[in-house]
Amino acid sequence: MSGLGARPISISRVARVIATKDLRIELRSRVVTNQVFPFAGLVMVMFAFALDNDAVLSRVAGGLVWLATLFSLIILVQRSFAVDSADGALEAQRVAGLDPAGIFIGKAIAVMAQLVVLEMLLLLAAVVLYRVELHISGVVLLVTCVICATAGLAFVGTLYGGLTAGARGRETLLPLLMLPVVAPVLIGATRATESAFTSGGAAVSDGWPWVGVLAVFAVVFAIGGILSFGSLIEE
Amino acid sequence: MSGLGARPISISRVARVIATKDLRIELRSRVVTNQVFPFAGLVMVMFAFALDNDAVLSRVAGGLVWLATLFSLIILVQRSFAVDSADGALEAQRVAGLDPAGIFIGKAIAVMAQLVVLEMLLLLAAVVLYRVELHISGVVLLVTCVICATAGLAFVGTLYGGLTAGARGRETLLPLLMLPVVAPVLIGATRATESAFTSGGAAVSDGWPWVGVLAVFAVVFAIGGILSFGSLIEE
Amino acid sequence: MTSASSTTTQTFTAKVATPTTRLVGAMAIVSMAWVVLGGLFVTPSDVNQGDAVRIMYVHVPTAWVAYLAFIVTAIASACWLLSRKHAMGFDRVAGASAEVGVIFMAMTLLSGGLWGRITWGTYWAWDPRLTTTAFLLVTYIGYLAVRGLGGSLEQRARRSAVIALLAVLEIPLVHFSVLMWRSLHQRASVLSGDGDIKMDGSMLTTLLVGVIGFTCTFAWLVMHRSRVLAMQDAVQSSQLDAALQDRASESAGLK
Amino acid sequence: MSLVVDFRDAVVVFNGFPALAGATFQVTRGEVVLLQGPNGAGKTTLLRACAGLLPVVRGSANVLGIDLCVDRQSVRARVGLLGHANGLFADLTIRENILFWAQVIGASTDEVTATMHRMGIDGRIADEKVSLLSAGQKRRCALACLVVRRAELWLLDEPHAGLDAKGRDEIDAIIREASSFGATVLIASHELERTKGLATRSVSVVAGQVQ
Amino acid sequence: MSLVVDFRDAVVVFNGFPALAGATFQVTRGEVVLLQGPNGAGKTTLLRACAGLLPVVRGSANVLGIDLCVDRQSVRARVGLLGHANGLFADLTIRENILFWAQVIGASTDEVTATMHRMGIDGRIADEKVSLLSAGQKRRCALACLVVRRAELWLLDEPHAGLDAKGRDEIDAIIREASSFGATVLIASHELERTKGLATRSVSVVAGQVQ
Ligand code: HEM
Ligand SMILES: Nc1ncnc2c1ncn2[C@@H]1O[C@H](COP(=O)(O)OP(=O)(O)OP(=O)(O)O)[C@@H](O)[C@H]1O
Ligand SMILES: Nc1ncnc2c1ncn2[C@@H]1O[C@H](COP(=O)(O)OP(=O)(O)OP(=O)(O)O)[C@@H](O)[C@H]1O
Ligand SMILES: [Mg+2]
Ligand SMILES: [Mg+2]
Repeated sequence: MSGLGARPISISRVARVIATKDLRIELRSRVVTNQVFPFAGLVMVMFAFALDNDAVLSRVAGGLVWLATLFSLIILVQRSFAVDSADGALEAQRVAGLDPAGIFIGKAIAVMAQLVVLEMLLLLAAVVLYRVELHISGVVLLVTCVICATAGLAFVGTLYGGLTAGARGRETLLPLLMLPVVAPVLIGATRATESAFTSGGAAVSDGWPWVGVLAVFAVVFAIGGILSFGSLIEE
Repeated sequence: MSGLGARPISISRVARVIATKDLRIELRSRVVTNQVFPFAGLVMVMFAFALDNDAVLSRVAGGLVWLATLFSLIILVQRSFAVDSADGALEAQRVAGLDPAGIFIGKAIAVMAQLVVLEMLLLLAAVVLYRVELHISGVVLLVTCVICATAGLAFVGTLYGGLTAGARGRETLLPLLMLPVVAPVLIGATRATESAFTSGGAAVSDGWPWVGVLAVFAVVFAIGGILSFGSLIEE
Repeated sequence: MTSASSTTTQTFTAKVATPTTRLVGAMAIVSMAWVVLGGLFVTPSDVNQGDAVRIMYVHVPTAWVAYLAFIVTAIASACWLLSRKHAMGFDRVAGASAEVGVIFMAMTLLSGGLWGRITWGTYWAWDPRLTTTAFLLVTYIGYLAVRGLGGSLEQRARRSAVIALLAVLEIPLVHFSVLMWRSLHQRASVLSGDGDIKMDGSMLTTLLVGVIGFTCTFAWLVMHRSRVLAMQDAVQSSQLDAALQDRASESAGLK
Repeated sequence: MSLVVDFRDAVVVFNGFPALAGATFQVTRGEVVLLQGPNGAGKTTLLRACAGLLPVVRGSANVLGIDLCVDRQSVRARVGLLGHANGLFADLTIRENILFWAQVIGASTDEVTATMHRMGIDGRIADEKVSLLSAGQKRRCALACLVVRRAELWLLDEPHAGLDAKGRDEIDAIIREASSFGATVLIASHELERTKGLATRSVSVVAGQVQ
Repeated sequence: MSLVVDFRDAVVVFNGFPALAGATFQVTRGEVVLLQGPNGAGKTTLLRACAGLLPVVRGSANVLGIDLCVDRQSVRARVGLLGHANGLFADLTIRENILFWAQVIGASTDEVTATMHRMGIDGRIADEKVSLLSAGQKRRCALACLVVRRAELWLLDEPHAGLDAKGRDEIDAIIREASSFGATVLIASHELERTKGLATRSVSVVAGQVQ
């Protein structure tokens, strides 16, 4: 030991270390690849099964992709915080004085990385399973939409995940709190995706305003999270 | 202390004590009433959003009710076992030599009780939100269907919940294992409910064979669980 | 330690190929060759489907052999549970058979998808047969995941045996799904139960040879795979010997 | 002299690591045996194996006359294990937790009340949710759950951890009493000064072997 | 003489129950103070309040010159808390856990290696997932995470629990060393014999008050 005292810790360093840690835990446990991905796939199949109507299906393919993403988001976020709060590690992070904004960004980045992979697979599944067609201008729209929507979802998820983490029995509060808030993302992303898929006669250009909404949403919750995450994870 | 040794413990006593304990924990924590119920409601609303079409909605109302039930079942079961395995209490039950069949029945009864309440609310919501019509012969069918389906779901959920409880990272295996297995329930209950709702021109009498399928399913998994639960919850 | 492990290796290299596996392998090769020739050149093309019908010679046998594989898994699991000594051989056969079954079921889906693209104009439809087939596949992927959960060999065997016995109940669901719902998919035309087969003679022969060929392939794969699994278990046990010695020397060092 | 625990070259493996590496270990009825040894030596593993929770893959293991290699179930109703974890239902109160075990076992409510008084967890905290208690209070509750079970073989993993001076005295008294009623007690502990006086015999566990 | 901890009539409430009921308590720089007292007295609550984790609703509380009634954040980077829970990531290895804290703080990899060696958690278990370790090994890992943080105020809640004889000696050495470097140490413990020699002073916590 050579002297005492805290060295200054930058937000970006905290974010990087936290994101690395979360992603490493996921890679180690393979929960997402082995279990959440198949779950999302199953959700898609279940919908199709329950709805049981081809014409309806291809019209709502976009909506189903994002609905499945949403359910998976809940699991992803719960897992992201369960990993921390299991043995008091979230508390350890708080007491270590890590900048909450850094924790927020780090965890959101980790969630985002996992979500993007998931969405890619789901969209692929939709194209194959629900028979949608995709043109090059649609792909550009789709990619932008996925990026904005994912960022928004990850920020909202991390924000509410932090709020509901830690205390017993709060986990199930997460969907209740989160689902209404992400409703705009669901709608926006669905409409944008439908435009990209040109389902129901929508034009690709119709999708861009929705992407704008998604971007605004993501920015709002990024800022909100950075400012308020500290107070949310306090007891 | 007056003498040592185990007194004989009957299965029904174990089942009763376990069911009481689980229901008491639920009543205490109010997780189900406050959070799973609204969640299920939200799922219904979300569907309406994603589908966005009145005619389609009332036709698929039955499917949506059971889909929402299914997702809630996953949460219910996860919670039912999380409560036990948090501090090694499931292990304590194993080491105390409680009859696994008793544990299985007890936990399944507790899940059943919660599910029935949930389904009543969802069906009510469907009647109100999706504007379906219901006649007296339909009500009889519906009640029988709910009872059989609920028993089947609770048994399957408890069976696979026990398998995936305890070890870290296994929780997310639950949906993967359970959803394909409960697919017949989803189909059967959906068809029976649609007959009860007489949606898409179905006759009420068409529903009864499906109820038979549901009953067989419940019996199979009740027996399977009673025989095998002990080996499933072993490490 | 090294001498012990080298002897185990020898014992197992000697066991890798036996006359039985060689025979089954040869039968598989011959009958598969017959199917390729018969399927591509001998049999006529269909009135409605044209040459697409040739996919059948892969599609139908893989589906039936996948069923067979899952049934074998269930039987082996039951044998494990019932056998007094809990012989691990049963468990290994169950595992190997499920692995091969999953591969075959995936081939059914794949070939069905391609066939559907040609005849129905789509890779996939929400048809009961197709959906239940997908569920069956997922169920057995779950079964394999359960096998991978860890724990002792005995625990692995016990847990997966229960799952296998429950999972096999889905097969009738897949088989009868075409009768239970309105369906795009072909109704049972060979295994229809009324004994009335509506198919050209050479087509039927080729199909049956296909079934034999895929069955032999299945048997060959399962035999080898369960031997590999046995070797894995043996390696594990010899690794345990080494680990035990390590710990013993650790304890001697601390004494 | 009847052997309650009889392990011979018993091996317990976790993912290929032999946490118990050929342990040979006998305990006769009524003994109070202290297991000592460094961290990671295998004390907890030994206790859990005795409770039938872990498969013994080599060697032989007999507990209360039952061969654990054949049947790990039937021994369980006769042993009581206090592990590192308390095994309590966090959402139930102290009273409800103890009553749960009492009901399962068929013990009377009086017995529950008496045990709670004895462990000093009556009064205000008796009806407090366990998740809200202090570490020592939780440990006391876990002990009370064990006491009402009246096992023949007690397996205590660091029973003193977290308890205050009075609690420590109480647990010593409980162990003495159990042993005087004919129960056998195994204690894994690092607090040798305290446990030495209590135990009739002490063995050390080192690197998965009992010496 | 600078006061590191200065509580005056501090009250901490959980759901209406005053776990700290007007505690008055001062500690000067470099002291090693032992907190003793019965279960549920409020020792853990006091330590957690010092770490800025709990709101002090009445009285005044100053730690390292910062008024906790005003700002509970900025004190945290300067204190290190070892609670009843270990605060480890169960899916990461020992090495990764310690590296996490080292990276966050900017400590070097050498320091991590040295600390791991010192705590006896190098070798085989260094790259083992924490969830697979024994209770004492986990505790050692938690201590190592604390050591690399080099806090000014150390708050140790039953640090000896679960550690074997060698581990106990090591932790005593660590505490002495920390104090010799100018750190202040508060230890809550029930193992009075062991801690008495270590502490410069001992106070008792009873029913939420410090005596
Ligand atoms: C992804 C799509 C498909 C899947 C998953 C699928 C699945 C299956 C399965 C599981 C069986 C075995 C049924 C049993 O005997 O129980 C089967 C049989 C069969 N399939 Fe498909 N199938 C697909 C597409 C198709 C298509 C497009 C056709 C032809 C137009 C077709 C024609 C047949 C025929 C003729 C049989 C034999 C039925 C009998 O004789 O019993 N399948 N399929
Ligand atoms: N589930 C597991 N998977 C892999 N290794 C394990 C598992 N459980 C225990 N071990 C290993 O087995 C060894 C013995 O563990 P055990 O918990 O029995 O030690 P212990 O003597 O109780 O130690 P302590 O005094 O620290 O409690 C340890 O090295 C530990 O890492
Ligand atoms: N979250 C909480 N909600 C309600 N009461 C609490 C909470 N946390 C602690 N208490 C109560 O506050 C009191 C003091 O608890 P604390 O954990 O500080 O005790 P302690 O001195 O550390 O005891 P131990 O020696 O058992 O660890 C206890 O009576 C406990 O029941
Ligand atoms: Mg231990
Ligand atoms: Mg405490």
